Amino acid sequence: MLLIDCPHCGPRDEVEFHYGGQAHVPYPEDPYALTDREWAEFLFYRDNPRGPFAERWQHSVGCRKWFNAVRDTATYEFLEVYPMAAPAPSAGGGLTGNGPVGSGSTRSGPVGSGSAGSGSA
Amino acid sequence: MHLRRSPAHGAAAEMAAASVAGPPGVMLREIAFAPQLGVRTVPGSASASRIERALGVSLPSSVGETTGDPDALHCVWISPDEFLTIDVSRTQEHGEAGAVAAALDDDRPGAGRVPGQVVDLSGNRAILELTGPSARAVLEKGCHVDLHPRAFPVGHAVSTLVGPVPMIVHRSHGETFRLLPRSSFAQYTVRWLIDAMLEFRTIRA
Amino acid sequence: MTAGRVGPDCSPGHGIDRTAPITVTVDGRPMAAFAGDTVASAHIASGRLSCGPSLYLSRPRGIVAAGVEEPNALLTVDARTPGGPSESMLPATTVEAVEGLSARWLQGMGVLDPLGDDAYYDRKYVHTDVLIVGAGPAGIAAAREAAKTGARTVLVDEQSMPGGSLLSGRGETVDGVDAVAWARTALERLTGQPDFAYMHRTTAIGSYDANYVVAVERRAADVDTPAAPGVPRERVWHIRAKRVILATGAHERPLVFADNDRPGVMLAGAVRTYLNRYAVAAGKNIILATTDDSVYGLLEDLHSAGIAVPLVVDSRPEPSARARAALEATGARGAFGAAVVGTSAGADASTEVGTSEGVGTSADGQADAGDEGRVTAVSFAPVDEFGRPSGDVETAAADTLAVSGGHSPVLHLHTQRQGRVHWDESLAAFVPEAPVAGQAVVGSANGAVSLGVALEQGAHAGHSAAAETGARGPLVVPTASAVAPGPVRPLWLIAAPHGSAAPGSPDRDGGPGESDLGESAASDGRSGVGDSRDDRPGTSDDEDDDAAFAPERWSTHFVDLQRDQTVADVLRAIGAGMRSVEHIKRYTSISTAGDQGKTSSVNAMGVIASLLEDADPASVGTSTNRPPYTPVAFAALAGRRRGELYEPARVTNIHPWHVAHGAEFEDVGQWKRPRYFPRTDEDMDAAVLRECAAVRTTVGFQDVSTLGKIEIRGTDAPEFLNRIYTNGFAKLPVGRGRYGLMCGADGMLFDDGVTMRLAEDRFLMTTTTGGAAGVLDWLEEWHQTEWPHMDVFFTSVTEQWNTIAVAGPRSRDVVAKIAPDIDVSNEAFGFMEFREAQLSNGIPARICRISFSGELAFEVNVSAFYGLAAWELVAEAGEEFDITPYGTETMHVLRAEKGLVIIGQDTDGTVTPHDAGMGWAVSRLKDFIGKRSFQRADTVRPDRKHFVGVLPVDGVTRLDEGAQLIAAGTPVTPEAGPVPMIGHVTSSYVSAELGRPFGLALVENGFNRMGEIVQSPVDGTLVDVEITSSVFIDPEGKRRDG
Amino acid sequence: MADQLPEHPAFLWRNPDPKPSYDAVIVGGGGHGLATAYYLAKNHGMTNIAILERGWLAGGNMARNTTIIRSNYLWDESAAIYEHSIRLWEQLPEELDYDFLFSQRGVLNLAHTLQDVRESRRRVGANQLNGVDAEFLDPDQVKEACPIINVSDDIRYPVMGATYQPRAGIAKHDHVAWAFARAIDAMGVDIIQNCEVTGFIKDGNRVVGVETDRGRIGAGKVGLAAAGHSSVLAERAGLRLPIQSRPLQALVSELFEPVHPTVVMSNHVHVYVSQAHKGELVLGAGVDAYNGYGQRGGFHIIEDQMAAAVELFPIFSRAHLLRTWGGVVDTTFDASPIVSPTSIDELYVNCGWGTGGFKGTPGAGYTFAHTMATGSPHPLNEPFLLDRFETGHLIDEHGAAGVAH
Ligand SMILES: Cc1cc2nc3c(=O)[nH]c(=O)nc-3n(C[C@H](O)[C@H](O)[C@H](O)COP(=O)(O)OP(=O)(O)OC[C@H]3O[C@@H](n4cnc5c(N)ncnc54)[C@H](O)[C@@H]3O)c2cc1C
Ligand SMILES: NC(=O)c1ccc[n+]([C@@H]2O[C@H](COP(=O)([O-])OP(=O)(O)OC[C@H]3O[C@@H](n4cnc5c(N)ncnc54)[C@H](O)[C@@H]3O)[C@@H](O)[C@H]2O)c1
Ligand SMILES: Cc1cc2nc3c(=O)[nH]c(=O)nc-3n(C[C@H](O)[C@H](O)[C@H](O)COP(=O)(O)O)c2cc1C
Ligand SMILES: [Zn+2]
Repeated sequence: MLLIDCPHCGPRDEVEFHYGGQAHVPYPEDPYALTDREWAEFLFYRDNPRGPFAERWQHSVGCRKWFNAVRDTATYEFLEVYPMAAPAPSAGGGLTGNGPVGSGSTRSGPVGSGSAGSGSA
Repeated sequence: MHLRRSPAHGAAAEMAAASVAGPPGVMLREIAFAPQLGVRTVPGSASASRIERALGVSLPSSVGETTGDPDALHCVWISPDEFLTIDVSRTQEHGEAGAVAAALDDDRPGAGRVPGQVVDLSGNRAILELTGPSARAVLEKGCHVDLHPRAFPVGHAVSTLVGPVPMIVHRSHGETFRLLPRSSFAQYTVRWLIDAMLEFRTIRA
Repeated sequence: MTAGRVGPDCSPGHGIDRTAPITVTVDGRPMAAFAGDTVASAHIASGRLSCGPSLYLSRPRGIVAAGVEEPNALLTVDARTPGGPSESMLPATTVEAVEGLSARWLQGMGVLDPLGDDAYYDRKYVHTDVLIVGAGPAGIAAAREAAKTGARTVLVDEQSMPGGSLLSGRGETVDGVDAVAWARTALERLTGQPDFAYMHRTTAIGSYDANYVVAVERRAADVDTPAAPGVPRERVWHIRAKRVILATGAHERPLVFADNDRPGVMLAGAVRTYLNRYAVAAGKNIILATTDDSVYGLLEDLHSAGIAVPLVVDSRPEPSARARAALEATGARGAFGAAVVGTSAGADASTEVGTSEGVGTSADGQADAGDEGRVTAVSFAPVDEFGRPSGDVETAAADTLAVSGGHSPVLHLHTQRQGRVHWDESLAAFVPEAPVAGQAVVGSANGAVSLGVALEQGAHAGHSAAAETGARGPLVVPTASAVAPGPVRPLWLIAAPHGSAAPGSPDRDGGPGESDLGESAASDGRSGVGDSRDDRPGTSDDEDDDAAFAPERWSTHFVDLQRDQTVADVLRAIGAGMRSVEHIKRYTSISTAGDQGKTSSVNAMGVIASLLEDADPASVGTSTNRPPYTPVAFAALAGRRRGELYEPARVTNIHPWHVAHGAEFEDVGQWKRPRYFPRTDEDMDAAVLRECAAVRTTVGFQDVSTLGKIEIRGTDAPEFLNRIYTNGFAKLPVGRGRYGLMCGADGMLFDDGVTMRLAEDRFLMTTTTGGAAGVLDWLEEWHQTEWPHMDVFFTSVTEQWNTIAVAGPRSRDVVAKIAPDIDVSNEAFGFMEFREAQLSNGIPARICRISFSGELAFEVNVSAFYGLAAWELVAEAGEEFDITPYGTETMHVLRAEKGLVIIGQDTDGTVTPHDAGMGWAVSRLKDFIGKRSFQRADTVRPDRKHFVGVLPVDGVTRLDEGAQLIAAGTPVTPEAGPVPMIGHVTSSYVSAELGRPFGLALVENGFNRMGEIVQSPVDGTLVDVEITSSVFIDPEGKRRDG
Repeated sequence: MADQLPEHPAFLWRNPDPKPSYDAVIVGGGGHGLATAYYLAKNHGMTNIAILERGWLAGGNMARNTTIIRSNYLWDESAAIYEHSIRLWEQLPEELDYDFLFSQRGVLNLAHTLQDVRESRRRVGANQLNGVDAEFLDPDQVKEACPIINVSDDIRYPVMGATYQPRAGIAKHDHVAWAFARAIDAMGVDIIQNCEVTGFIKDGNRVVGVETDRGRIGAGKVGLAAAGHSSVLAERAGLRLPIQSRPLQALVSELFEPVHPTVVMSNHVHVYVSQAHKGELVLGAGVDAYNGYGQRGGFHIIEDQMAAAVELFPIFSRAHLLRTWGGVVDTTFDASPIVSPTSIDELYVNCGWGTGGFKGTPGAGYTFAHTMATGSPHPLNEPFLLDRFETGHLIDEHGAAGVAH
């Protein structure tokens, strides 16, 4: 049960939140200027690092606000939590990989916002 | 009046029967038909001050905070731009949101329309009241938020989960918690609470 | 002196109440016990040690331990309440004895009771400043220091009473008073404090991120009393702590020698616990075997209880000061630099030696019926500097062999949080490398071997933990007489006394070491199978070695008693090529049983290291501790999530009416929606036909309150909706509504609904029932994360309104009656318009002209308080038109006749608006979410699956929803390879209006197949199906206006 | 007295040091890497190959999965590859001469809502036409197939039916890995453990070797079969994959005498369960919500799973939870795998099997070996290339994979 420090409500248990995948992935300025490959990148390709990862969370049963966090995907430790509008912290180094870094204008692909269902086996 | 049905309507008798008086008591009842307004605005903005003027109560400024009178009109912080006002001293009337909403649409010269939203939500959430020395213990069976008086003093309110149900939990008085689930969850919430209260009935017996 | 219960003069009996005698029964044999006993202590008190035989080898086994680490003694405890379930796989050492309890020994495998479990279980979420796990001296000292500062403090301990290892000892003092009394008093004092809680019988089973500890509390000693209603049998605590202190103690390890599994071979600490806590002597003639100083307290205690201890076998070459003193005081013989090399059982052995009659052997020397195979004699021999037996083997009679192979700190909760451990050579134990952030590990768990150090560590940790949460108080460290512990000399593997070399000795050439493997691999990287087979231990050119590693010589050296695995099994795994402890664990199953290796895992590492000639157990790697620390019943974890509380059922305010009128319900998301309203003797088909006919010919009404409703306000609201919906909303006139489609960014349909414009800057959006929450989230997500500058707010009003659909040719009459103020004529009240109205009974309402059936229809929205009253009003007003309530099934049929999609039924996340035949609702002019995806190669394919109608040609067959479709003439021979499918039926009904079954389908290139006959395999035959338009009735839409 | 599992062979594999170069290197010694090596050797005659495994062999998801094997997938492309896989499973015990306890005890996928029923019937229909054994059972038939299921209709989500695939079942995961390992070792493949690939050596756009923590190893071809870690590896080659790695948990009970004759899966209440050969109940549940490589997840997921298990199987009430653990699963947007060449020459990926790749082990190995050996996909994995994300021709198996629409 992660403890997630909502920038508005303070630390709350993971069950109150909704995960939104990689942060800082803006909706393309002009989708029609993109090749199918580039559009596919926007839709389906997200960074997936082992280590610090800038990602989006929504405090879904609390204030319903989206915010960003840098979390270590190996240790699960939250390194930073910051509002949607703030730029990616430099602290994480290569944390956003080759994803486009926007000015707080972010967008998750369907992967990020897909609900976690049951394992299938 | 007889036309109205509150969300926990059918459960009143069960709630009364499940209630336990005296230490380690806990009682459950519904507060029916209280007017509730959903308010969307950013405190400090022109919209907010118009709303505050129209409401007659200021908007809380941070998580947990409530303003106003818990026994009459009060306002719960939900998010930096979302609030819920509740007046437990009255019964909702038609057009409940009208006057306050109108403040946003003010078309008098020099006023003008401002952003924001005010909506009548009186039927949207049930208001259940859990009272007594064991009220906190009952809620702790499903509430992830710290309810210790140091962390959750009188007047504190948050949106969280109780069991599987999202709701607002408001400590209106020392041993009194108001629970505001969406109306469709009222029946389940009542069942859940009655079940959680069973232990205290047993202890007394 | 007899084995069994001893008197108060011989034992403090810290844990039992001699004034409260009870009787428990095991395998039908009644045993006298006292309150405070466990079934294990009662069993030993009754003169026996034996439990069920071993899992696979059926070897006789006895009780080994006195706590959760017990590997052998597993019970099924019979139901305590009539009709209740039994519970299996409970260690006898943890089952508290209560009056009337009846249990049976198991052979390592449980039996599930088919009765299920009606007992009550629940859960608590609590927060604390400081959580301390373990109420031994270290934990109590920590709790004292933390609690006195006023910091919120919780102390949990799995045992029924505080004191931890203190209960096993005697004569120790803390701050000058008896240590057990000190523990009790300390807790009594704390218990008065408002923010302190001591929870006994509470096991911390798992430690999770950010100091989230899950603990299971067992309510009472009684494993299954008829609990009063609402009082849980077990309660699962979810504890979020600012600071965690682990004072979980240590588990003693057995020794690995031949026949080390006989009944009577017990952990020395357990023998001591039975003696001092339960006043039970495990035997009459007890030999001790050890690798450190820890058994000498036991020696003294046994001696003063009058129990014979002829011999202590100690691996260390020289007696420590402690050992010397104890041996002198008790007169026991000390064999130093020696190890036990085997045990034997039976009359022959017991005749050999013996000042005393063996216990478990009756006076005539015959084994007691209950204790077959019990130890009667112990063989021991000197060991050389490598731990190999090297000298004459001596044999001594004993009925009990109390062994101590060292202590393993209990670090499960530490490592579950990825806390590191390292091998401490001087302790021969894994100890924490450093505590996890926000935690401390103290006492034996942290390698403290003396009471004084444990107290000191505990007190300091409690003090600083509180201080770190902002609570301060003076630090007081309890004192105890300090005894400097002597050295430790671990023994991992003790060869049987055949006079041959022990494994692991460095002077042995060609052994199975890693270095040899490295060499052979390096010299010939592609060495064949044959070569590496030689790397197996036991195969080398040294004949002695061969013999030394012959598996049969190691087949009674048990490493894991519960899984019946021996050194021979480990040898075999290594021989197979396995080097990692993880592989050997899985090959042998060592440490995977109910005890999860509490007594076996470090020994297994030691054995592996010895066989591989590694220096210490750490070099073979540790295996992972996983929650739970001790097993937990599924039902306890399910808690109150059973039956009607399993998951919320959401209902509308009108629900009671539906129930009263016999509705059958359908689950839609969490909602309960009426599916149909059968009359007496009607089945679903009949009811639905009747309901459909009512709507098509007169009037019906449905509770559609569950549809999502979102109120939207803002100057940018029109533009926002334009981006969200595939069709345009900016130009929608005030006072009107429009049907809209939503797609994901991938261009696939995910929701639909009608949105009405209430004012220039206000809209009311409706969504599907199941999609309501998702759509609100979708709007918020795009607004907050992508377009925060837009002036628009969203508020869910789903539950603020109850909505009643009134549909059918006579719906206008009904609405006219209930809303006399408004002109409901077609001219005055157009399709997709709405009116504010007051109902005839005074209820304010908003009435819309919306149709999901193709018929003239209205939706009446009232504030939820009035939902039921409005519904009853409609019912009453409609009576003269024979108004009929209908459910979702009828609604589905009606809309299907009109060819309207149900998102999620007729679509599956792979359907675009064009595929669904709704290209008309896709704007060419503006951009919207998903539009770009329509340009992808796969979405521009002309032969995608299209939404069409299907009519079974025979006019009578109703296809299954989900039925597949194939082109006519396709041979159906799946044996010969996949049969190409062209689509499937998404919806299928019998239509009252059409007088026949019909359906909807997604069919490859369907729009270009109109009139084509395709086939559907139904129960082994092929049914001809015609592809048609999806609109079956009133294609011109004339009925809509009545 | 309980029966012990069949004894393992006395010899499994060598522990060689890496050679300077191989014709092909497979990164990842899980089931898929092992099976790939096997079919490279068996079908394509390539034996001068190595498997590089950073930890202990098959210690990743292969060690952690609930071992369910079935092929009753919805779409033709999936049914084809998974059914091929089952057919390989059916012959492997003999072919590998290893009794890895492949037990075709059948799998029930429960339906709890009307929509579940529709989807189940759709899937059964498709399966039958695709040559996959499948039938739809009503609640009484469900009860017959698995008598311990609660099919009463007064529970919150009553069982409304189920799909049943009789040829589906389970196998003992570790033994499967060891069976492959023994076979490839005997064929001369080097299994190199404790050897982490840290980078790729390229000549222009062609991969020619890998960097490892045990030095550089040359390779004519490199195949990634690193499951949960594919993205991390691919990034080192400058390649981005449409994969998100998530924790998936599972658990076992203590040993109990056999009560559960088949395999039961319920997507709706999120639990699946079988009883393994030794006697432990093996249960799996939902994926944790966030990306994570920690091989662990939250306890609330376990509790949800326990609640669902007890609702469906009252007999499990007093079964004891013995151990919980997690793996790292590589999820894709359409819940279908990727078995594909990449934009880098001679670098191939096999990933995205998510929560269901154990059953695909032989099928993945078979097709991936073909792809690596020939440079182009086998018809069975043709639909599972990376380009589908570009064209939009996804194979959306969320229904079958368990994410409800
Ligand atoms: C809890 C759980 C339950 C599951 N249940 C089922 C089920 O019932 N049925 C089913 O079909 N599937 C199931 N799965 C999915 C299945 O386990 C996986 O899809 C499958 O195991 C993946 O293939 P693999 O065996 O090759 O992966 P893995 O065993 O994970 O192999 C990948 C290997 O790559 C190694 N590696 C990673 N990085 C490097 C590097 N840099 N260098 C060298 N080596 C590296 C890893 O150490 C690992 O050993 C389940 C998964 C989990 C976690
Ligand atoms: N090597 C040795 O010589 C040796 C060995 C053992 C004990 N000791 C002595 O033992 C004492 C150590 O005291 P201590 O306080 O560190 O340990 P302790 O063993 O006295 O107390 C630990 C307590 O924690 C409980 N516990 C363990 N795990 C738990 C869990 N997950 N949940 C709930 N309860 C749990 C145990 O049941 C026990 O009551 C000292 O006096 C020391 O000298 C010495
Ligand atoms: C099908 C299956 C059955 C298992 N049975 C047991 C078992 O009986 N006892 C046990 O301790 N672990 C069992 N495990 C779990 C493993 O011990 C271990 O937790 C898993 O391989 C993950 O490794 P880790 O926990 O060491 O990270 C089983 C795992 C699987 C996949
Ligand atoms: Zn918040």
